[in-house]
Amino acid sequence: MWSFFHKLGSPPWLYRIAGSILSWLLPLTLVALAAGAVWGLLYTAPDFRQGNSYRIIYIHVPAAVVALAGYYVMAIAGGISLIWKMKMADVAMKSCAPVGAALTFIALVTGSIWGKPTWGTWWVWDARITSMLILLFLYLGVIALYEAYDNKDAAGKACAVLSLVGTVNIPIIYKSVDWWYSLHQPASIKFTGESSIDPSMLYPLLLMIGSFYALFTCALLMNMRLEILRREARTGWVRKLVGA
Amino acid sequence: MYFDSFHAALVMDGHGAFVWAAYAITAMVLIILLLTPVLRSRRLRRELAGEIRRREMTQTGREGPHASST
Amino acid sequence: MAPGALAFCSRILRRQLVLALRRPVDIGNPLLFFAMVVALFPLGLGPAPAALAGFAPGILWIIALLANLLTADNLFRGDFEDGSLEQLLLSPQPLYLSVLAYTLAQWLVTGLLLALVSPLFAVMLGLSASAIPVLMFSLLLGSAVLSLVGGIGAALTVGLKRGGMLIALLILPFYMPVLIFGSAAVQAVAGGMDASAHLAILGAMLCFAIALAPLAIGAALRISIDA
Amino acid sequence: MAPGALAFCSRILRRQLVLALRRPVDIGNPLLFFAMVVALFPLGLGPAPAALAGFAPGILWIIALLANLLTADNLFRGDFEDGSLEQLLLSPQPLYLSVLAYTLAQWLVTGLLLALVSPLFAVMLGLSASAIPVLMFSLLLGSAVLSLVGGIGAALTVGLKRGGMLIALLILPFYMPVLIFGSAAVQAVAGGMDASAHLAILGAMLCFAIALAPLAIGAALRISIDA
Amino acid sequence: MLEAVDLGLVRGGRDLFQQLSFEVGPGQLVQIEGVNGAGKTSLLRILAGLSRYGFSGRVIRHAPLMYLGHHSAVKGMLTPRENLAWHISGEGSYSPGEIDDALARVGLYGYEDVPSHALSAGQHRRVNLARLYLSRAPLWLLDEPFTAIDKGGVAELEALLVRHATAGNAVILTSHQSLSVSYPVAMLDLLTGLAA
Amino acid sequence: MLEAVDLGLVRGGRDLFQQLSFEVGPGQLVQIEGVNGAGKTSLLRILAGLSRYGFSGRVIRHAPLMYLGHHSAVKGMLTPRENLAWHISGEGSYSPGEIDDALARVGLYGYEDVPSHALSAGQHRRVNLARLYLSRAPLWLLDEPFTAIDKGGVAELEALLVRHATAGNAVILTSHQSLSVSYPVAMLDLLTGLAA
Ligand code: HEM
Ligand SMILES: Nc1ncnc2c1ncn2[C@@H]1O[C@H](COP(=O)(O)OP(=O)(O)OP(=O)(O)O)[C@@H](O)[C@H]1O
Ligand SMILES: Nc1ncnc2c1ncn2[C@@H]1O[C@H](COP(=O)(O)OP(=O)(O)OP(=O)(O)O)[C@@H](O)[C@H]1O
Ligand SMILES: [Mg+2]
Ligand SMILES: [Mg+2]
Repeated sequence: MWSFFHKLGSPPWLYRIAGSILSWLLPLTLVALAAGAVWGLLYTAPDFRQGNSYRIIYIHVPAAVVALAGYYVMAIAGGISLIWKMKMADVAMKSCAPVGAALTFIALVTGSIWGKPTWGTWWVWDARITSMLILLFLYLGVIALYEAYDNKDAAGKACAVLSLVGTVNIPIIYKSVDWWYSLHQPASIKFTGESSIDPSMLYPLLLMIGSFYALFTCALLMNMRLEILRREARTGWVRKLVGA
Repeated sequence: MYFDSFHAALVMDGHGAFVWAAYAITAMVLIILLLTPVLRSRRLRRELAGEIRRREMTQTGREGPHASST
Repeated sequence: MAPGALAFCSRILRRQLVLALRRPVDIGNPLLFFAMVVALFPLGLGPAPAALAGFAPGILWIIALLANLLTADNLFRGDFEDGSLEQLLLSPQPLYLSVLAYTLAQWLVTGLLLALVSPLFAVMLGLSASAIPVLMFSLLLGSAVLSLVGGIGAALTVGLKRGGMLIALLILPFYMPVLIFGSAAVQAVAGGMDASAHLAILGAMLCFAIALAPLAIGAALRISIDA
Repeated sequence: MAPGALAFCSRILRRQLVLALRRPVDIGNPLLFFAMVVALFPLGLGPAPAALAGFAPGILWIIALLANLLTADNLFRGDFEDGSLEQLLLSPQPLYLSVLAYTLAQWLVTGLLLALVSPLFAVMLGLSASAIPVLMFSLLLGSAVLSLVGGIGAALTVGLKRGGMLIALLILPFYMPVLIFGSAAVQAVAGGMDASAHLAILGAMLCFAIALAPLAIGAALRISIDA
Repeated sequence: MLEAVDLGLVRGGRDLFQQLSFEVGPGQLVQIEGVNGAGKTSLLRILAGLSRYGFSGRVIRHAPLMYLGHHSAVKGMLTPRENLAWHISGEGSYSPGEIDDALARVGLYGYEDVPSHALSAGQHRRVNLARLYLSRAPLWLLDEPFTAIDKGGVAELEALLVRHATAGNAVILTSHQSLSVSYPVAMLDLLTGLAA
Repeated sequence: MLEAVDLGLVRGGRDLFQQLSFEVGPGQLVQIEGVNGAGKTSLLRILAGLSRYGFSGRVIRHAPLMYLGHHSAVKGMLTPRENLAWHISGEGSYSPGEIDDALARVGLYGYEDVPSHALSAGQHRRVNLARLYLSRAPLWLLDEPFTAIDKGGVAELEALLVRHATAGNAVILTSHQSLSVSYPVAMLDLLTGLAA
């Protein structure tokens, strides 16, 4: 166990192992995504209330779910990097941000597109939507902070502080946005979520959620490999790798 | 397949534009997401290789007064 | 030999206040600023009195938040640029308390001041009189949280050549819960309900922020000084 | 021997833009900032769609104004502190044009950018689609005036050790007419009326500002450099 | 190149100098002397035309000048190459090759593309001094140009100043170090005026 | 007072120094040597504990230290008296008389109440140097303390450093000028280490 942690802290080992995981996980993910999308788009019956527009659910919900989970991955990695001074945790944290931001963006855009046919408007200041928007801000804040530092060592530490502060705040943010919404006049529009979902719709949804998790992992690993290369550019093993 | 024709699948009873746009945007974002690290690491590798080659070549060339310690 | 930590903090506090308010007229500047920004809203949103009164809590809270945003970047920047921050980090005094003194000084000339004059602006915007004590109290509590959170952003960005906008990006998401509870508290009272739950939450946030924010600020300063 | 004044201006412009947007991500910062401040208003004022839609012109205009306020102080401060401003004043190039280039650069990354993305925010706040072109156009014209006026304030206060709040006090009164006409133009269209009179006034203000503000800025800079 | 007639300066209620008159002609290398706070920087800024506060008298400039002050005018966000290109852009057009050359001459070869805030104090100053290699102004006003520069750099800079003066131009500088050049240096004392 | 073991520093991809070990004991006056960009400032900041970036090795500090860097930490808005009082407030309690005394010693008598931004460059630095007269820290780390100081000021400062070392304390400083003191100055070369 301990030696595993030790290895995790070793850039060349991590670089290699990430590469070998990607070599099978990435193709598998892409196939699963394509299958899930075709299944959801063409082979399921439409929702009796929303008609065909509900097919957006197969990307909207997975993106939203994984984007949320991603923040916790990022914050935990940040915490590890600050507390145990593990540089590779820092790399993982940094690499989470663009992936999480992209998924959050997808959730927002697809939700917004979905809103037009169902609610008749592109945007409402609903609690969940608003907190999703704040989540996007948090991700982008981490990216902006990281990019602003020239010294990437310091950048990693600074982002770790930020994401750790974020973990404390994320529950507060979610709770407060929820509260905020229930305090005000509801916008007379509700998520359709409650309706128990038909198994024929559920299975492709589950497949898509799984694929999005796998996709998150793949993108994370790819970004980590890039970041490792960048940070270790002057070490012997990278020189050998590049020179060869 | 649920739809009768390709055209029906495209229109989706009037919701086609929304659904297809959502999927298209998602696909685009995902492609960018997966492609950027690949492209960037390729560029980085090229730059590093170039730097190593340059260093080997300019070992004898003009050197800044302070670069001598490397 | 070295003076007590509290004596040191009180010196920091005094120095920061002297720097902010060197001349007597300077005390008026933040007040005047608030008055002008308060005036912006009717100008921009249109002067319909009923609508304005309903939105007064939100408007005043947004102004408090913006005042904090405008001043947060300066919290450590001057000291970073002229080397005072290095001296602070090298001094044998506990950083936790020093940092608390910095944010306290900033709060005194933004949050506290705004809270004290807020009744005037509330009346100008037509807020009902019964809501004014809660408005003041919520501003007192909430703006202190804003100052502490703003301090984290300031410490994270102080070593960067560009500041300004970046700090806003970092801290605005964290300001949002404070804004929500602060304005909700006032709206609750204005609507005849009880605001104690909101105020309790703001108080809890403040305790939390006092306990944790100085730690984060200290860590961030040490990172920034070495960037 | 010396390059043409226009070539020199284009170099100033390029340098200022490089300084603002050194890295590609930097372009996103102002956009993100606008988005966050837009989100503050529903959070503070409440999410009721009808009320928000009514306030949308005012909110967007207030944001444009605040973005300008936040950045105005930095227009010359960095150059003053590191000595670049002295060099600018000593250079044989016409100060009028150089100063215009500085404000143009600032406008490009605040006003122009905000005007370009304002439709998105307008949709989020529920503004009617018919008002969006006028919103954009009024922001384009008006924010240029704001930048020029803000430049005067920046030039006047750049030599002073305290900046921030003082500049806000100096320029906010001049911002107010712009805010009034700008938001009134959008409100007029949203209410089904004609906005061309408002826009004409904004245009006149802009011509006026372009003609006079650089002169004032230049004079103020010469004073500040000797303070 | 430059004539100063009856200069007087009062700062913070203190008379710094009175009735100071002198003339700087081609080929002259003038060093302003004085203890800290004597008014050297103030005088240079007056000669450059940057300052008039508390000042009486007349300065007549017959030639374009270049002034390098305490502040280096080097932007940390920009690279030395960008900084230098910007500095001289008001004066003339230079090719990228000329700019890199000037940087190499001040010992910044290999640092052309490093952001300037990552340079050492002396390197930072050297970015600024690189302007001297490109400048076409006949009159140079330099305020403590040797600050933070190492011994080798000081010697090179002194040689450059002598070359400039020899070519029929003029230099007025302040420094707390004595120049070690084999060229006549005129000392300007703020109280007694110019002495050869 | 201070031990440095196996220090190494990489900055911007350049090896500045490697395996630098030395020890500074009581009574030592150490001058760090090197061209611009050699890494003197970086070393001092590492010794002070301010910087770790790119650094490997170990620094053991046996005594409280005082660090004066490039930046003067003097606020233009405050007077020299206020600035000095603030600077030393972390270290001990001093009476107003002691503070004015220290200012007088650095030649700022009569300037105690002028806002510091109205001081000349050298006077500005002197406010900072006044700390040395009050400091109780045995180890001083000074980065180019002679910058902008006139000749008389340099001589006084040198005398102060010698007094400090003679009293059994230690000084590590960087400077591009050679010290002219009748006290053994150990030279620290970043590449070859300490030489007496
Ligand atoms: C910009 C707009 C939107 C955003 C940001 C958004 C965001 C979210 C989030 C964060 C989730 C939660 C996933 C979870 O709880 O684990 C979610 C789930 C869901 N959303 Fe959206 N959404 C948006 C618009 C819409 C629209 C317009 C609809 C349909 C009319 C919709 C339908 C759903 C459904 C059915 C679920 C899953 C069921 C549930 O957990 O309640 N969303 N969305
Ligand atoms: N943040 C940084 N990033 C990258 N390189 C840096 C950074 N800071 C300093 N350097 C480099 O480290 C080297 C040493 O800098 P340092 O300031 O220690 O030099 P120095 O010996 O004090 O020089 P000087 O005599 O000019 O003051 C320089 O070459 C500089 O370019
Ligand atoms: N803005 C000001 N207001 C009042 N007094 C000033 C101002 N600026 C400078 N002084 C005073 O003018 C005097 C001369 O300053 P100046 O900077 O010209 O000195 P200097 O000869 O360059 O000194 P140094 O050798 O320290 O650089 C100083 O005594 C200073 O206190
Ligand atoms: Mg001077
Ligand atoms: Mg140095």
